[in-house]
Amino acid sequence: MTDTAPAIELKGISKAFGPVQANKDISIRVMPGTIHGIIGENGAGKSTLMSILYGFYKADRGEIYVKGQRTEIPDSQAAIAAGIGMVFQHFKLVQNFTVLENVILGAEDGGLLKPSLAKARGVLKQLSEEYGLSVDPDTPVEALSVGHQQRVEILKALYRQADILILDEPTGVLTPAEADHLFRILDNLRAEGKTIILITHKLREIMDITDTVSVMRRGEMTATVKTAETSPQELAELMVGRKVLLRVDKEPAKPKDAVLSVRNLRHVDGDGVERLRGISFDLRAGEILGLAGVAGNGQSELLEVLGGYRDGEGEVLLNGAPLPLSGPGSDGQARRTAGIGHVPEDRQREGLIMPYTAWENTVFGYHHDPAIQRGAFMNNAAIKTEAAAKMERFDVRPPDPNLAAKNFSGGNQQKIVLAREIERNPDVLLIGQPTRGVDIGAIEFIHQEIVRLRDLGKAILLVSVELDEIFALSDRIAVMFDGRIMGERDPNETDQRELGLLMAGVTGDAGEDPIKTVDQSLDEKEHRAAGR
Amino acid sequence: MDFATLLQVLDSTVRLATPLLLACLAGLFSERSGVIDIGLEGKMLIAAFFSAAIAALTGSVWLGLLSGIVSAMLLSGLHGLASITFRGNQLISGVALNFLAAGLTVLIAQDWFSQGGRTPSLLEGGRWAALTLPLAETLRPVPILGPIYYELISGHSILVYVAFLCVPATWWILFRTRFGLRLRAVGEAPEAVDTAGVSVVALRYAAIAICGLLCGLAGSYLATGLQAGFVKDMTAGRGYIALAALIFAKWRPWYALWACLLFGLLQAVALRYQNIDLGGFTIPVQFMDALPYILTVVILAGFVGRAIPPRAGGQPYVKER
Amino acid sequence: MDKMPAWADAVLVPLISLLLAAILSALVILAIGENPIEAFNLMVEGALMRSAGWGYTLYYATNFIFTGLAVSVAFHAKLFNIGGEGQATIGGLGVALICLYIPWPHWSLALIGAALGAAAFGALWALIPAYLQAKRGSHIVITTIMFNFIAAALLNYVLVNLLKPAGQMDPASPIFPAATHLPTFQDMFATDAMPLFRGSPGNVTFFLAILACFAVWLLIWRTRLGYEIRALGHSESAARYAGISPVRTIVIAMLISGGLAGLMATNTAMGEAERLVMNATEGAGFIGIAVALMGRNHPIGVFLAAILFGFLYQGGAELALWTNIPRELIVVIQALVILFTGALDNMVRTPLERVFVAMRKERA
Amino acid sequence: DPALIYDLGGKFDKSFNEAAFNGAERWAEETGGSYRDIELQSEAQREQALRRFAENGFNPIITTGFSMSTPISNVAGDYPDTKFVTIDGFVDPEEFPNVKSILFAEHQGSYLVGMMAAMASETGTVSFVGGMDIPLIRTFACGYAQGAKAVNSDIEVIANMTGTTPAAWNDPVKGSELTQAQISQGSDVVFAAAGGTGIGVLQTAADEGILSIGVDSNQNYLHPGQVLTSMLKRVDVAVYDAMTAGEDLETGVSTLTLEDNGVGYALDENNEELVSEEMKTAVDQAREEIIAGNTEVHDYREDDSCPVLDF
Ligand SMILES: Nc1ncnc2c1ncn2[C@@H]1O[C@H](COP(=O)(O)OP(=O)(O)OP(=O)(O)O)[C@@H](O)[C@H]1O
Ligand SMILES: Nc1ncnc2c1ncn2[C@@H]1O[C@H](COP(=O)(O)OP(=O)(O)OP(=O)(O)O)[C@@H](O)[C@H]1O
Ligand SMILES: [Mg+2]
Ligand SMILES: [Mg+2]
Repeated sequence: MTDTAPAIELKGISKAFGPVQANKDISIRVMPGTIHGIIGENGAGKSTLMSILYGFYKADRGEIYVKGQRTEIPDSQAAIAAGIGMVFQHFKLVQNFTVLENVILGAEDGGLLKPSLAKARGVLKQLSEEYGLSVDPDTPVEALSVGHQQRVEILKALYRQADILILDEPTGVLTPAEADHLFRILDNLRAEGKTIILITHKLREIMDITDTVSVMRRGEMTATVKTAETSPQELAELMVGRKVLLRVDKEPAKPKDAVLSVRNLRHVDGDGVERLRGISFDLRAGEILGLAGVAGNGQSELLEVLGGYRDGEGEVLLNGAPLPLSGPGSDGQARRTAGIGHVPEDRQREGLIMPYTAWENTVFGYHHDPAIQRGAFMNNAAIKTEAAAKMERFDVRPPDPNLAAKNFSGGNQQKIVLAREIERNPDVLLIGQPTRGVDIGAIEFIHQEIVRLRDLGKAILLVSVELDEIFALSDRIAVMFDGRIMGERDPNETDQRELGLLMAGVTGDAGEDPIKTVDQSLDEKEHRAAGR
Repeated sequence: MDFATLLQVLDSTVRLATPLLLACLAGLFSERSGVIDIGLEGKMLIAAFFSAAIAALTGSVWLGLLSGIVSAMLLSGLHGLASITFRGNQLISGVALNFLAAGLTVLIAQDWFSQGGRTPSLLEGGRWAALTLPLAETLRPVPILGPIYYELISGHSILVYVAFLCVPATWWILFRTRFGLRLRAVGEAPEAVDTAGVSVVALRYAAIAICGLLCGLAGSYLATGLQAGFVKDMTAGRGYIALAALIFAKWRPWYALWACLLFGLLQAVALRYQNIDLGGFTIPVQFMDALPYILTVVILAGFVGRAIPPRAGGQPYVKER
Repeated sequence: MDKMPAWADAVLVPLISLLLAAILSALVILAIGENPIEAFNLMVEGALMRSAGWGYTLYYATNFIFTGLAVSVAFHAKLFNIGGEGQATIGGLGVALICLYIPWPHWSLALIGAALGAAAFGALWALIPAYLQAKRGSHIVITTIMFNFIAAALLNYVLVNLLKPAGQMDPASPIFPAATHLPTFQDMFATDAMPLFRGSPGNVTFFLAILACFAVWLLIWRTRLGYEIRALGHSESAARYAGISPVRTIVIAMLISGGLAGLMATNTAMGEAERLVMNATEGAGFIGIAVALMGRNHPIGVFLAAILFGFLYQGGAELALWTNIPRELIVVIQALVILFTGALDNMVRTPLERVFVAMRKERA
Repeated sequence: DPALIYDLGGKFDKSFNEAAFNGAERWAEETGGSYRDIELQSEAQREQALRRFAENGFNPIITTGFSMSTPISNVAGDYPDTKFVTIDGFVDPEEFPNVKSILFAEHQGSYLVGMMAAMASETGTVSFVGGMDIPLIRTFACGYAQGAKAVNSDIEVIANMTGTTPAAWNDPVKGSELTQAQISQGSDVVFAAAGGTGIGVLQTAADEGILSIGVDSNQNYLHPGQVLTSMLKRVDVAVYDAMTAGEDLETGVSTLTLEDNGVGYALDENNEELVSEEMKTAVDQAREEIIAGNTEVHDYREDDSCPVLDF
């Protein structure tokens, strides 16, 4: 088998987005009938590389060989013709089209739709039997769950008879059970002789399913190894470029009274979907409560309702006093005045105004503070001085308050947000994804700051998709599923497996088949969504 | 109102709705592809001018039509250049094109004809003649239906029939053909179209070309069908009313027909009656003039069913920041 | 890193765009068989070489400053207000009512009163589109266009049926009382020895416009409200996170924008015509878009761009007077300026950015 | 040199402004003199044009349209050596001795064509399309109705106005629609006193096979054999006379009537088939009677009312 040509070979691919060099001189070979993993930190350039292979972006330099043939891939059309299919990190579906319409889009046979639709209906039926990829062909995509939308993406690729399938972080939005299902499908596909490139952040997945794995760091390919011959530790080191120690040194918590009491909190989003379905918990001074859960199960909404970003119903008491959850006095500024700080999950979309300078951003949300006003105007000089000091303390680089936020790297942007929220000494700090896309050095610093705030007797509510981070920081862990808290665990008395089941909505009754339960609860969720 | 008057009003409704309908369908193609077009007015205007001017110079209404279409498509191309190729702001581009058309038509008219920004009046041959449909005369004496057929349905210029036929044609193209599927997709999720191996740019240019074509028909009808020549600013806000009708119609062809007929009716009534007396209460003509605009605002406000525009409308398709 | 230094963005890009628009305009003039250089000389002669020319140029510029500021304040909140026309129209109604029905003792008080009235009426006219955008997501571009037409119809009704004095032919209000007549530049600066600004409509509202520029600058870059408006314009999600109410901010920004557009009527109705006529705005609301785009939404930029357009307007009027070039040439030039500085911005910007990125790489 | 300023309708409106243009051309041809003219496009231009012409020594400055009277009264005082003429406008001669206001007895001319309309009508219904709804246009309508009723007291006269703003002078689409409506109400002769809007009226009348009556200029040639006649308002004569008088122009207010051929009806090869001998005799006789003062034609402007027509 050694003399077969690689299914994919990339040689010297480079790509720059303006001043950002996303890919630098990357070469890679993937043999047919294998699953090849690609890992790397956020922003390492994985998606960019695959998008180039799929013709979505055009490389500045470099060559692509498909099945041994030099192939020009100027657009996705060429990639499809070469037998490449891709499931993007952010799905590329037409939301108000049916599954069928999405599948045939671009792959119609002839000018009229009718024959294409009929043919596709047959093919879909067959594919779903073959691979266990069942979806109703006539449902509009917007009524499908994320997991099912992903199936549509895979079906799209298979319908186009792709034998090389690229999946960009397919499990980021899936429960562990759904992910298992996906991996079974991938196994099947591999058995059929298809070639799969799998991008993921999760070392476990790499170890479980791939044959070979490549590691990317800062736009460069740092290594390609056989999975069987490596270990998670080694991969992690390759990824970040030095020894990793994801352990936070902290004293056991000394929690005091409940600062924030949440009772039966509900939230219905703009589409009429109930995102929070009666959340109750207490958050005590001097503790970190970690909220685990698969993305999309209400953790974000919970933070946002508490932070005043969204309206809610129910009861929330801060130091015994009720907080308005809608109407006047329920916005982010009122919360900050009341003593609730909020580090949002997405610093670029929410935490910062990207074109604003760093100093302007250091008062963002606090700009009504009387201390920074001079008469009718804002006291810009004072804000600037203060900002410089904060940036100094949080080691923001470069420490230039006049630089626009967009010109800082991700880690430093996060430090600006943290500096703003932590330096205010809030009674309660809501933190979402504190270290997403932040490098190891900064992660350590940020974790220390969070723990330091806890030790000052502040109450902290932490949301993170990284279970490791939840384990490392939390004094208590609550797991959310479908808008409810499924249970609460002591981090020292639980493990990732147990949390994983909770995250999938399984409460742990021995008799049930966890996977089936997941599918059921998902179906239920979907029906509700479709019914609105 | 007696039957004859009613027929007259409806007849004039048909005439007045025709340019609206053509422009509205033009906008439908463009906006369904994700390109917002507030430049319908300008395209109609320039088409009106060139169809009248060329018809006046050559004496052929067909050559006039052709040049009207070409000119509207050129403006469309400019809009495409700005909003598709250079990913500029589509609204600003539309505003600019409206001004461009308003200025250029008068400038050229003055240069060619020196008649203060109008074209000479068109003679026979330079204008669309009214078509008498088969059996119109024969059926005329039949009570009720006869006059309806004779007065209302027969006796319009060919562009009127073309406009009305465009409605089912548009529906069919949009919902029954591959091109239609892709067109609707590109207005909703251009990245889905792109990754499916179809060119977003080509699709949008195609949509815009159709938009130009239909605006060309609309303009030609205004200057050489409804009127006998071009006068300055003769579109008189019809492009905006068409846009309003498009919103009213929720971007759908059949609804567009009804919306345009409604607005045509409003115009017909406002034209015919200065102030409408409703027994002690008079509706001033200015209110009738403003009614299409008021209705549009009401629709937009979502009080009468919500209009959800194509999701990618107005946004240039940018892959690389 | 930014792709381009700030000065290039603020000065170089609009300048090149303007140059392109000018070249195309020259071609248009050539195409209609006239000499662009002569035309340009005539425009400069008529608009800038005589004090009365300046009086007209600044009169037009005053209008454009107001509408340009109006568009730019809305732009800062990422709202595209093309309703300046309607807001100014209704602003005129405010001016007329206040001048006609309140017995003012002195023009200065009348000006203050009329300015408040104009701003209030203009703001009111922006309120519904603003509210609908904020609360119900109705596209403000479409609603403001619609409101332009509705304003025209409303003014038509009011002038014809309510304000027009019996026996008068044109649909216009009565002449405002003498006490409300504003001093023109001629009244202010001309002496017997130096008859400056003779007969030109430039008047004291020009200084009001300058004041408005300064006020807008303070508002946008020195106040909390401005901070919030800009924040909302850059990112609605971030604004909401920070507790900035999008509804409130959109409505306030549009009220200010409409108010500024309305203020224009003090210049046209009170300063020039001394009565309210139909269509006194004459497209100034739309020119505000070009002015704001060219001026990069900064009051100084708006001021300069407004002067430029004032020059174009006055120069264009002179052209129409002494040559066979119709005044519509100005409409064409205006269209080209909007096209190049607004819609085709990237055509100029992208190559420039590449040049700057390449230069930076070289230096590094 | 003299200067001529046309109103917003534009030089080639085939009607009012074009009559002025024709007068000026005739003067230029006959005397070899030259004049400067401008078509206004905006309100603010009115005063500006007056001033720029005055500053540059043009004299007299002749303007068409009532809208120019206000600007003239703003400007005239500043240029006492320049003579201004406002055609259709009125400026107080006491206050501004350098202004000449020229008015016309439109009701008289309209009376004559109203008679012709009634005689030509077979349906017993005739109609009128006015431009902007102002007293001046009502004067046309009222004179027309009086003439028609004088011939046939049972005749139905329908009168519609195009609009209430200056846009009404230039809206052929609306003119056309109004005509269609009038035809459906039985009218078979339509008189258009509507500037550019009238083009649409005459066009539609020709298309639908009814007779029309033009206004201001002789518009018979627009649709030969289908325009019954035109109500002439000799703006051309007014302009010609003013230009001929030049700087020595006598100022004050003058009204041009039937008597001095300031108004009248048009007869040429384009309509000779349509105007019968009998018609001509009757109309010419009525003309004599009016001049002689035996027939009184009511002028709407006198008391803002019309004895035979409701608006
Ligand atoms: N369309 C784009 N325009 C400009 N810059 C981009 C674009 N897409 C990605 N980048 C930049 O290119 C770099 C690599 O991004 P890429 O999405 O390939 O990373 P990734 O490895 O897939 O990260 P993640 O794990 O977060 O998905 C980042 O710095 C990113 O900001
Ligand atoms: N979208 C962008 N626009 C402009 N400049 C950018 C953009 N993204 C990144 N940069 C620039 O590229 C540099 C590297 O950014 P990037 O986010 O990749 O940093 P990083 O090396 O991942 O650092 P960190 O670990 O702190 O996130 C930054 O300093 C920033 O100036
Ligand atoms: Mg990625
Ligand atoms: Mg980074």
